[in-house]
Amino acid sequence: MRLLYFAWLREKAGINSEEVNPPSEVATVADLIEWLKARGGGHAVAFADPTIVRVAVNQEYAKLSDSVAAGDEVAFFPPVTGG
Amino acid sequence: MRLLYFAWLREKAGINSEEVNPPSEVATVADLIEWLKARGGGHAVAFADPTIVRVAVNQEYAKLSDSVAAGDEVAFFPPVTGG
Amino acid sequence: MIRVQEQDFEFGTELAAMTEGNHGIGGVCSFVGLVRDIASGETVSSMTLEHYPEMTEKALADIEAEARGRWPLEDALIIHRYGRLEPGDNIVLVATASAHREAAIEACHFLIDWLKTKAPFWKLEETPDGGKWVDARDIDDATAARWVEDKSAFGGESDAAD
Amino acid sequence: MIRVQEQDFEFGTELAAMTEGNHGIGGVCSFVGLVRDIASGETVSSMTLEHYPEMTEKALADIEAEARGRWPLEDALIIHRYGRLEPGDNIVLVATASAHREAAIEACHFLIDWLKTKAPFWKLEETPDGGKWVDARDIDDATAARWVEDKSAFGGESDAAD
Repeated sequence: MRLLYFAWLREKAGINSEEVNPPSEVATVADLIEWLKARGGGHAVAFADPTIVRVAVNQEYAKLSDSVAAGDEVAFFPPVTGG
Repeated sequence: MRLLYFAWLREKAGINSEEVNPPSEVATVADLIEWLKARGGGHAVAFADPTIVRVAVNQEYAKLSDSVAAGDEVAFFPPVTGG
Repeated sequence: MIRVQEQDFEFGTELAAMTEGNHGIGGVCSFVGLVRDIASGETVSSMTLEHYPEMTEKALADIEAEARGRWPLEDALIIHRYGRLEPGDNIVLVATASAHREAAIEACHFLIDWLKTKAPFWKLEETPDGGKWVDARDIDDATAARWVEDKSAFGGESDAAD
Repeated sequence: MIRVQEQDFEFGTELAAMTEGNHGIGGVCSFVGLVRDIASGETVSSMTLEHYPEMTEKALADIEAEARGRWPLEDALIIHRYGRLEPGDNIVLVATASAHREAAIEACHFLIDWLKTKAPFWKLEETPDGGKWVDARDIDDATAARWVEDKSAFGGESDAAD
Protein backbone atom coordinates (compact mmCIF):
# COMPACT_ATOMS: atom_id res chain seq x y z
CA MET A 1 0.00 0.00 0.00
CA ARG A 2 1.38 3.36 -1.04
CA LEU A 3 0.76 6.35 1.25
CA LEU A 4 1.08 10.01 0.22
CA TYR A 5 1.06 13.09 2.44
CA PHE A 6 0.39 16.67 1.39
CA ALA A 7 0.67 20.20 2.83
CA TRP A 8 0.91 20.38 6.63
CA LEU A 9 0.18 16.67 6.97
CA ARG A 10 3.34 16.05 4.96
CA GLU A 11 5.26 18.49 7.15
CA LYS A 12 3.99 16.96 10.41
CA ALA A 13 4.44 13.37 9.28
CA GLY A 14 7.91 14.36 8.06
CA ILE A 15 7.52 12.29 4.91
CA ASN A 16 6.16 12.71 1.34
CA SER A 17 5.32 9.11 0.63
CA GLU A 18 5.95 5.62 1.91
CA GLU A 19 5.18 1.97 1.21
CA VAL A 20 3.47 0.15 4.09
CA ASN A 21 2.08 -3.33 4.70
CA PRO A 22 -0.53 -2.96 7.43
CA PRO A 23 -1.89 -6.12 9.09
CA SER A 24 -5.09 -7.63 7.73
CA GLU A 25 -7.21 -6.10 10.55
CA VAL A 26 -6.66 -2.72 8.84
CA ALA A 27 -9.69 -2.81 6.54
CA THR A 28 -10.87 0.82 6.38
CA VAL A 29 -9.44 4.31 6.13
CA ALA A 30 -10.23 4.81 9.83
CA ASP A 31 -8.34 1.61 10.73
CA LEU A 32 -5.38 2.77 8.68
CA ILE A 33 -5.26 6.14 10.45
CA GLU A 34 -5.36 4.48 13.87
CA TRP A 35 -2.61 2.09 12.83
CA LEU A 36 -0.45 4.98 11.57
CA LYS A 37 -1.07 7.01 14.76
CA ALA A 38 0.06 4.04 16.86
CA ARG A 39 3.43 4.23 15.10
CA GLY A 40 3.98 7.47 17.08
CA GLY A 41 6.42 10.24 16.07
CA GLY A 42 5.38 12.50 13.19
CA HIS A 43 2.46 10.29 12.29
CA ALA A 44 0.94 10.67 15.77
CA VAL A 45 1.20 14.46 15.39
CA ALA A 46 -0.16 14.50 11.82
CA PHE A 47 -3.21 12.41 12.72
CA ALA A 48 -3.78 13.93 16.18
CA ASP A 49 -7.19 15.20 15.03
CA PRO A 50 -8.51 12.83 12.34
CA THR A 51 -11.59 15.00 11.81
CA ILE A 52 -9.51 17.57 9.93
CA VAL A 53 -7.76 14.99 7.77
CA ARG A 54 -9.05 14.38 4.26
CA VAL A 55 -8.34 11.17 2.35
CA ALA A 56 -8.24 9.95 -1.22
CA VAL A 57 -8.04 6.26 -2.10
CA ASN A 58 -6.72 5.62 -5.60
CA GLN A 59 -7.16 9.33 -6.43
CA GLU A 60 -10.82 9.43 -5.40
CA TYR A 61 -12.03 11.25 -2.28
CA ALA A 62 -12.84 8.69 0.41
CA LYS A 63 -14.65 8.52 3.76
CA LEU A 64 -13.29 7.10 7.00
CA SER A 65 -15.51 4.05 6.53
CA ASP A 66 -14.25 3.28 3.02
CA SER A 67 -12.18 0.16 2.46
CA VAL A 68 -8.44 0.03 1.86
CA ALA A 69 -6.48 -2.95 0.59
CA ALA A 70 -3.01 -3.96 -0.48
CA GLY A 71 -2.00 -2.18 -3.68
CA ASP A 72 -4.09 0.92 -2.99
CA GLU A 73 -2.67 4.44 -3.16
CA VAL A 74 -3.94 6.31 -0.10
CA ALA A 75 -3.34 10.06 0.20
CA PHE A 76 -3.76 12.16 3.36
CA PHE A 77 -4.12 15.93 3.28
CA PRO A 78 -5.86 18.93 4.85
CA PRO A 79 -9.14 20.19 3.34
CA VAL A 80 -8.34 21.35 -0.20
CA THR A 81 -8.23 25.02 -1.22
CA GLY A 82 -8.19 25.06 -5.01
CA GLY A 83 -9.22 27.97 -7.18
CA MET B 1 -39.99 70.29 -26.22
CA ARG B 2 -37.66 67.96 -28.08
CA LEU B 3 -38.89 64.48 -28.98
CA LEU B 4 -36.68 61.55 -29.93
CA TYR B 5 -37.70 58.18 -31.37
CA PHE B 6 -35.68 54.97 -31.41
CA ALA B 7 -35.79 51.52 -33.01
CA TRP B 8 -39.20 50.45 -34.38
CA LEU B 9 -40.88 53.49 -32.82
CA ARG B 10 -38.60 55.61 -34.97
CA GLU B 11 -39.45 53.52 -38.03
CA LYS B 12 -43.20 53.64 -37.39
CA ALA B 13 -43.26 57.34 -36.53
CA GLY B 14 -41.13 57.93 -39.62
CA ILE B 15 -38.97 60.46 -37.81
CA ASN B 16 -35.82 60.54 -35.63
CA SER B 17 -36.51 63.69 -33.71
CA GLU B 18 -38.73 66.75 -33.73
CA GLU B 19 -39.44 69.96 -31.86
CA VAL B 20 -43.01 70.30 -30.62
CA ASN B 21 -45.02 72.82 -28.60
CA PRO B 22 -47.92 70.93 -27.08
CA PRO B 23 -50.76 72.90 -25.48
CA SER B 24 -50.63 73.57 -21.74
CA GLU B 25 -53.14 70.72 -21.02
CA VAL B 26 -50.36 68.27 -21.93
CA ALA B 27 -48.85 67.88 -18.44
CA THR B 28 -47.74 64.25 -18.29
CA VAL B 29 -46.08 61.63 -20.46
CA ALA B 30 -49.50 59.98 -20.93
CA ASP B 31 -50.99 63.29 -22.08
CA LEU B 32 -48.14 63.77 -24.52
CA ILE B 33 -48.61 60.31 -26.03
CA GLU B 34 -52.36 60.91 -26.49
CA TRP B 35 -51.66 64.28 -28.10
CA LEU B 36 -49.11 62.71 -30.46
CA LYS B 37 -51.49 59.85 -31.36
CA ALA B 38 -54.19 62.39 -32.21
CA ARG B 39 -51.86 63.80 -34.86
CA GLY B 40 -52.48 60.56 -36.80
CA GLY B 41 -50.17 59.12 -39.46
CA GLY B 42 -47.00 57.46 -38.31
CA HIS B 43 -47.46 58.68 -34.77
CA ALA B 44 -50.83 56.95 -34.46
CA VAL B 45 -49.17 53.71 -35.61
CA ALA B 46 -46.14 54.12 -33.34
CA PHE B 47 -48.26 54.74 -30.25
CA ALA B 48 -51.06 52.30 -31.11
CA ASP B 49 -50.26 50.28 -27.99
CA PRO B 50 -48.81 52.66 -25.37
CA THR B 51 -48.19 49.78 -22.93
CA ILE B 52 -45.21 48.62 -24.99
CA VAL B 53 -43.72 52.11 -25.31
CA ARG B 54 -40.94 53.11 -22.94
CA VAL B 55 -40.10 56.73 -22.19
CA ALA B 56 -37.20 58.78 -20.92
CA VAL B 57 -37.56 62.42 -19.86
CA ASN B 58 -34.30 64.32 -19.90
CA GLN B 59 -32.39 61.01 -20.24
CA GLU B 60 -34.02 59.41 -17.20
CA TYR B 61 -36.53 56.56 -17.48
CA ALA B 62 -40.02 57.95 -16.84
CA LYS B 63 -43.50 56.64 -16.09
CA LEU B 64 -46.70 57.55 -17.91
CA SER B 65 -47.72 59.69 -14.93
CA ASP B 66 -44.48 61.71 -14.85
CA SER B 67 -44.60 65.40 -15.76
CA VAL B 68 -43.36 66.91 -18.99
CA ALA B 69 -42.77 70.60 -19.63
CA ALA B 70 -41.42 72.97 -22.24
CA GLY B 71 -37.69 72.51 -22.72
CA ASP B 72 -37.74 68.82 -21.83
CA GLU B 73 -36.13 66.16 -24.01
CA VAL B 74 -38.58 63.26 -24.25
CA ALA B 75 -37.51 60.00 -25.87
CA PHE B 76 -39.82 57.15 -26.95
CA PHE B 77 -38.56 53.64 -27.60
CA PRO B 78 -39.34 49.91 -27.24
CA PRO B 79 -38.18 48.04 -24.13
CA VAL B 80 -34.38 48.16 -24.14
CA THR B 81 -32.20 45.13 -24.91
CA GLY B 82 -28.70 46.07 -23.84
CA GLY B 83 -25.92 43.65 -23.04
CA MET C 1 -15.15 52.81 -15.98
CA ILE C 2 -17.60 52.77 -18.86
CA ARG C 3 -17.05 53.12 -22.59
CA VAL C 4 -19.56 53.27 -25.42
CA GLN C 5 -17.87 52.75 -28.75
CA GLU C 6 -18.28 51.53 -32.29
CA GLN C 7 -14.86 49.85 -32.50
CA ASP C 8 -14.00 46.43 -31.13
CA PHE C 9 -12.20 45.80 -27.83
CA GLU C 10 -9.53 43.27 -26.90
CA PHE C 11 -10.48 41.80 -23.54
CA GLY C 12 -7.05 40.45 -22.69
CA THR C 13 -5.73 43.99 -22.82
CA GLU C 14 -8.70 45.39 -20.88
CA LEU C 15 -8.49 42.83 -18.08
CA ALA C 16 -4.72 43.13 -17.80
CA ALA C 17 -5.14 46.89 -17.40
CA MET C 18 -7.62 46.33 -14.54
CA THR C 19 -5.29 44.21 -12.46
CA GLU C 20 -2.01 45.90 -13.36
CA GLY C 21 -0.31 47.04 -10.17
CA ASN C 22 -3.28 46.33 -7.87
CA HIS C 23 -2.24 43.40 -5.71
CA GLY C 24 -5.33 43.74 -3.54
CA ILE C 25 -7.34 42.03 -6.29
CA GLY C 26 -8.07 38.37 -5.61
CA GLY C 27 -10.52 37.75 -8.43
CA VAL C 28 -11.61 39.19 -11.75
CA CYS C 29 -14.88 38.07 -13.28
CA SER C 30 -15.80 39.01 -16.81
CA PHE C 31 -18.56 38.44 -19.30
CA VAL C 32 -18.37 38.98 -23.03
CA GLY C 33 -21.53 38.99 -25.12
CA LEU C 34 -21.18 38.04 -28.77
CA VAL C 35 -23.37 38.10 -31.87
CA ARG C 36 -24.77 34.64 -32.62
CA ASP C 37 -25.37 33.44 -36.16
CA ILE C 38 -28.80 32.11 -35.26
CA ALA C 39 -31.73 33.52 -33.30
CA SER C 40 -35.17 31.99 -32.80
CA GLY C 41 -34.22 29.39 -35.39
CA GLU C 42 -33.36 31.94 -38.08
CA THR C 43 -30.01 32.69 -39.62
CA VAL C 44 -28.66 36.08 -38.59
CA SER C 45 -26.30 37.75 -41.04
CA SER C 46 -25.76 40.93 -39.01
CA MET C 47 -26.92 42.77 -35.91
CA THR C 48 -27.13 46.55 -35.77
CA LEU C 49 -27.14 48.15 -32.35
CA GLU C 50 -28.92 51.47 -32.08
CA HIS C 51 -28.61 53.49 -28.89
CA TYR C 52 -29.54 56.82 -27.34
CA PRO C 53 -26.14 58.53 -27.11
CA GLU C 54 -27.15 61.35 -24.75
CA MET C 55 -28.51 58.78 -22.29
CA THR C 56 -26.32 55.70 -22.76
CA GLU C 57 -23.21 56.82 -20.92
CA LYS C 58 -25.24 58.11 -18.00
CA ALA C 59 -27.27 54.88 -17.81
CA LEU C 60 -24.11 52.75 -17.86
CA ALA C 61 -22.41 54.95 -15.27
CA ASP C 62 -25.48 54.61 -13.01
CA ILE C 63 -25.38 50.82 -13.38
CA GLU C 64 -21.67 50.75 -12.56
CA ALA C 65 -22.22 53.00 -9.52
CA GLU C 66 -24.99 50.70 -8.30
CA ALA C 67 -22.67 47.70 -8.48
CA ARG C 68 -19.89 49.55 -6.66
CA GLY C 69 -22.38 50.51 -3.95
CA ARG C 70 -23.49 46.92 -3.45
CA TRP C 71 -20.19 45.06 -3.59
CA PRO C 72 -16.66 45.92 -2.43
CA LEU C 73 -15.08 46.27 -5.88
CA GLU C 74 -11.52 47.26 -6.66
CA ASP C 75 -12.57 48.06 -10.22
CA ALA C 76 -15.45 47.70 -12.65
CA LEU C 77 -15.56 48.05 -16.41
CA ILE C 78 -18.38 48.15 -18.94
CA ILE C 79 -17.62 48.45 -22.66
CA HIS C 80 -20.68 48.45 -24.90
CA ARG C 81 -20.48 48.63 -28.68
CA TYR C 82 -23.00 50.08 -31.12
CA GLY C 83 -23.31 50.01 -34.90
CA ARG C 84 -23.32 47.12 -37.33
CA LEU C 85 -21.86 43.83 -36.09
CA GLU C 86 -21.54 40.37 -37.58
CA PRO C 87 -21.79 36.89 -36.04
CA GLY C 88 -18.82 36.25 -33.78
CA ASP C 89 -18.31 39.96 -33.11
CA ASN C 90 -18.09 41.23 -29.53
CA ILE C 91 -21.08 43.25 -28.30
CA VAL C 92 -20.30 43.97 -24.68
CA LEU C 93 -17.65 43.40 -22.03
CA VAL C 94 -18.39 43.55 -18.33
CA ALA C 95 -15.59 42.98 -15.85
CA THR C 96 -15.35 43.30 -12.09
CA ALA C 97 -12.36 43.03 -9.77
CA SER C 98 -12.51 42.48 -6.03
CA ALA C 99 -10.47 41.14 -3.15
CA HIS C 100 -13.15 38.44 -2.88
CA ARG C 101 -14.29 36.06 -5.59
CA GLU C 102 -17.96 36.05 -4.60
CA ALA C 103 -18.15 39.84 -4.81
CA ALA C 104 -16.52 39.85 -8.26
CA ILE C 105 -18.79 37.10 -9.61
CA GLU C 106 -22.02 38.47 -8.18
CA ALA C 107 -21.28 42.03 -9.30
CA CYS C 108 -20.45 40.84 -12.83
CA HIS C 109 -23.68 38.85 -12.97
CA PHE C 110 -25.62 41.86 -11.68
CA LEU C 111 -24.07 44.20 -14.25
CA ILE C 112 -24.92 42.05 -17.25
CA ASP C 113 -28.46 41.46 -15.99
CA TRP C 114 -29.05 45.16 -15.45
CA LEU C 115 -27.55 46.10 -18.82
CA LYS C 116 -30.18 43.88 -20.46
CA THR C 117 -33.05 45.82 -18.94
CA LYS C 118 -31.63 49.31 -18.25
CA ALA C 119 -29.13 50.21 -20.97
CA PRO C 120 -30.82 52.08 -23.85
CA PHE C 121 -29.81 49.82 -26.73
CA TRP C 122 -31.95 48.19 -29.39
CA LYS C 123 -30.89 45.40 -31.71
CA LEU C 124 -31.91 44.93 -35.32
CA GLU C 125 -31.13 41.46 -36.66
CA GLU C 126 -30.80 40.95 -40.40
CA THR C 127 -32.35 37.59 -41.35
CA PRO C 128 -33.43 35.99 -44.64
CA ASP C 129 -36.91 37.43 -43.86
CA GLY C 130 -35.55 40.96 -43.49
CA GLY C 131 -34.70 43.10 -40.48
CA LYS C 132 -36.22 42.15 -37.12
CA TRP C 133 -36.02 44.15 -33.92
CA VAL C 134 -35.01 41.90 -31.03
CA ASP C 135 -37.80 41.78 -28.46
CA ALA C 136 -36.99 42.43 -24.85
CA ARG C 137 -37.73 39.17 -23.09
CA ASP C 138 -39.88 38.93 -19.99
CA ILE C 139 -37.29 36.52 -18.61
CA ASP C 140 -34.72 39.34 -18.65
CA ASP C 141 -36.98 41.53 -16.53
CA ALA C 142 -37.50 38.64 -14.12
CA THR C 143 -33.76 37.98 -13.97
CA ALA C 144 -32.95 41.63 -13.33
CA ALA C 145 -35.73 41.88 -10.74
CA ARG C 146 -33.99 39.20 -8.70
CA TRP C 147 -31.34 41.77 -7.82
CA VAL C 148 -33.97 44.08 -6.35
CA GLU C 149 -35.21 41.54 -3.82
CA ASP C 150 -32.71 38.76 -3.45
CA LYS C 151 -29.80 40.73 -2.06
CA SER C 152 -26.58 38.80 -2.13
CA ALA C 153 -24.56 38.02 0.97
CA PHE C 154 -22.43 41.06 0.19
CA GLY C 155 -25.25 43.26 -1.02
CA GLY C 156 -27.37 42.60 2.01
CA GLU C 157 -24.64 43.85 4.28
CA SER C 158 -23.78 46.85 2.18
CA ASP C 159 -24.25 50.35 3.50
CA ALA C 160 -25.38 51.53 0.10
CA ALA C 161 -28.88 52.81 -0.32
CA ASP C 162 -30.80 51.14 -3.09
CA MET D 1 -10.52 21.41 -21.51
CA ILE D 2 -8.37 21.39 -18.41
CA ARG D 3 -4.70 22.23 -17.92
CA VAL D 4 -2.54 22.00 -14.81
CA GLN D 5 0.68 23.89 -15.27
CA GLU D 6 3.46 25.80 -13.57
CA GLN D 7 3.74 28.51 -16.22
CA ASP D 8 1.49 31.54 -16.54
CA PHE D 9 -1.41 31.85 -18.96
CA GLU D 10 -2.63 34.76 -21.07
CA PHE D 11 -6.40 34.91 -20.79
CA GLY D 12 -6.95 37.09 -23.85
CA THR D 13 -5.39 34.34 -25.94
CA GLU D 14 -7.28 31.58 -24.12
CA LEU D 15 -10.69 33.24 -24.46
CA ALA D 16 -10.12 34.16 -28.10
CA ALA D 17 -9.31 30.51 -28.80
CA MET D 18 -12.61 29.46 -27.19
CA THR D 19 -14.77 31.63 -29.39
CA GLU D 20 -12.75 31.44 -32.60
CA GLY D 21 -14.98 30.16 -35.39
CA ASN D 22 -17.92 29.20 -33.13
CA HIS D 23 -20.71 31.63 -33.95
CA GLY D 24 -23.19 29.73 -31.81
CA ILE D 25 -21.62 31.30 -28.72
CA GLY D 26 -23.61 34.20 -27.28
CA GLY D 27 -21.70 34.67 -24.05
CA VAL D 28 -18.36 33.84 -22.47
CA CYS D 29 -17.96 34.14 -18.73
CA SER D 30 -14.57 33.89 -17.10
CA PHE D 31 -13.02 34.12 -13.68
CA VAL D 32 -9.35 34.69 -12.93
CA GLY D 33 -8.03 34.16 -9.41
CA LEU D 34 -4.93 36.12 -8.44
CA VAL D 35 -2.48 36.13 -5.53
CA ARG D 36 -3.23 38.99 -3.13
CA ASP D 37 -0.50 40.81 -1.24
CA ILE D 38 -2.43 40.63 2.01
CA ALA D 39 -4.34 37.85 3.79
CA SER D 40 -6.00 37.98 7.20
CA GLY D 41 -4.30 41.34 7.74
CA GLU D 42 -0.81 40.02 7.07
CA THR D 43 1.54 40.85 4.21
CA VAL D 44 1.99 37.98 1.81
CA SER D 45 5.27 37.89 -0.11
CA SER D 46 4.60 34.66 -1.98
CA MET D 47 2.14 31.79 -2.29
CA THR D 48 3.25 28.27 -3.11
CA LEU D 49 0.64 25.92 -4.49
CA GLU D 50 1.17 22.25 -3.78
CA HIS D 51 -1.04 19.69 -5.50
CA TYR D 52 -1.50 15.95 -5.94
CA PRO D 53 -0.46 15.48 -9.55
CA GLU D 54 -1.85 11.96 -10.03
CA MET D 55 -5.26 13.18 -8.86
CA THR D 56 -5.48 16.82 -9.98
CA GLU D 57 -6.17 16.37 -13.66
CA LYS D 58 -8.81 13.74 -12.97
CA ALA D 59 -10.48 15.96 -10.33
CA LEU D 60 -10.55 18.94 -12.69
CA ALA D 61 -11.85 16.84 -15.58
CA ASP D 62 -14.65 15.53 -13.30
CA ILE D 63 -15.57 19.10 -12.33
CA GLU D 64 -15.63 20.19 -15.96
CA ALA D 65 -17.77 17.17 -16.92
CA GLU D 66 -20.21 17.99 -14.11
CA ALA D 67 -20.62 21.54 -15.43
CA ARG D 68 -21.12 20.33 -19.00
CA GLY D 69 -23.78 17.92 -17.74
CA ARG D 70 -25.65 20.66 -15.92
CA TRP D 71 -25.54 23.49 -18.45
CA PRO D 72 -25.65 23.61 -22.26
CA LEU D 73 -22.05 24.73 -22.81
CA GLU D 74 -20.31 25.24 -26.12
CA ASP D 75 -16.96 25.10 -24.33
CA ALA D 76 -15.39 25.07 -20.88
CA LEU D 77 -11.83 25.69 -19.78
CA ILE D 78 -10.01 25.32 -16.47
CA ILE D 79 -6.34 26.27 -16.18
CA HIS D 80 -4.87 25.84 -12.70
CA ARG D 81 -1.29 26.74 -11.83
CA TYR D 82 0.96 25.22 -9.17
CA GLY D 83 4.36 26.17 -7.77
CA ARG D 84 5.61 29.44 -6.32
CA LEU D 85 3.63 32.57 -7.19
CA GLU D 86 3.90 36.20 -6.16
CA PRO D 87 1.26 38.86 -5.48
CA GLY D 88 -0.46 39.84 -8.72
CA ASP D 89 0.26 36.47 -10.33
CA ASN D 90 -2.54 34.45 -11.88
CA ILE D 91 -3.57 31.30 -10.01
CA VAL D 92 -6.50 29.97 -11.96
CA LEU D 93 -8.63 30.67 -15.02
CA VAL D 94 -12.13 29.33 -15.44
CA ALA D 95 -14.08 30.13 -18.61
CA THR D 96 -17.38 28.94 -20.00
CA ALA D 97 -19.03 29.61 -23.35
CA SER D 98 -22.69 29.09 -24.14
CA ALA D 99 -25.39 30.24 -26.50
CA HIS D 100 -27.07 31.70 -23.41
CA ARG D 101 -25.61 34.16 -20.95
CA GLU D 102 -27.22 32.67 -17.84
CA ALA D 103 -25.80 29.24 -18.62
CA ALA D 104 -22.30 30.67 -19.12
CA ILE D 105 -22.42 32.74 -15.92
CA GLU D 106 -23.89 30.05 -13.71
CA ALA D 107 -21.52 27.37 -14.99
CA CYS D 108 -18.51 29.64 -14.43
CA HIS D 109 -19.69 30.38 -10.89
CA PHE D 110 -20.22 26.67 -10.27
CA LEU D 111 -16.76 25.75 -11.56
CA ILE D 112 -14.89 28.20 -9.36
CA ASP D 113 -16.94 27.21 -6.30
CA TRP D 114 -16.29 23.52 -6.86
CA LEU D 115 -12.59 24.06 -7.52
CA LYS D 116 -12.34 25.60 -4.05
CA THR D 117 -13.63 22.50 -2.35
CA LYS D 118 -12.83 19.66 -4.76
CA ALA D 119 -9.52 20.38 -6.49
CA PRO D 120 -6.58 18.89 -4.57
CA PHE D 121 -4.50 22.03 -4.10
CA TRP D 122 -3.02 23.52 -0.93
CA LYS D 123 -1.62 27.00 -0.52
CA LEU D 124 1.35 28.02 1.59
CA GLU D 125 1.56 31.79 2.15
CA GLU D 126 4.89 33.33 3.04
CA THR D 127 4.32 36.10 5.62
CA PRO D 128 6.61 38.03 7.97
CA ASP D 129 5.72 35.38 10.60
CA GLY D 130 6.81 32.55 8.31
CA GLY D 131 4.93 30.10 6.12
CA LYS D 132 1.23 29.57 6.78
CA TRP D 133 -1.02 27.00 5.16
CA VAL D 134 -4.23 28.62 3.99
CA ASP D 135 -7.19 27.12 5.84
CA ALA D 136 -10.14 25.86 3.88
CA ARG D 137 -13.01 28.07 4.90
CA ASP D 138 -16.37 26.73 6.02
CA ILE D 139 -17.95 29.40 3.85
CA ASP D 140 -16.44 27.72 0.78
CA ASP D 141 -18.07 24.42 1.68
CA ALA D 142 -21.37 26.21 2.19
CA THR D 143 -21.02 28.03 -1.12
CA ALA D 144 -20.21 24.84 -2.99
CA ALA D 145 -23.04 22.98 -1.25
CA ARG D 146 -25.48 25.46 -2.75
CA TRP D 147 -24.92 23.81 -6.12
CA VAL D 148 -26.00 20.46 -4.72
CA GLU D 149 -29.43 21.68 -3.65
CA ASP D 150 -30.23 24.95 -5.38
CA LYS D 151 -30.29 23.78 -8.97
CA SER D 152 -30.24 26.64 -11.40
CA ALA D 153 -32.94 27.26 -13.94
CA PHE D 154 -30.80 25.45 -16.50
CA GLY D 155 -29.51 22.79 -14.13
CA GLY D 156 -32.97 21.92 -12.92
CA GLU D 157 -34.12 21.23 -16.44
CA SER D 158 -31.03 19.36 -17.45
CA ASP D 159 -31.17 15.70 -18.37
CA ALA D 160 -27.90 15.10 -16.60
CA ALA D 161 -27.87 12.82 -13.64
CA ASP D 162 -26.40 14.34 -10.51
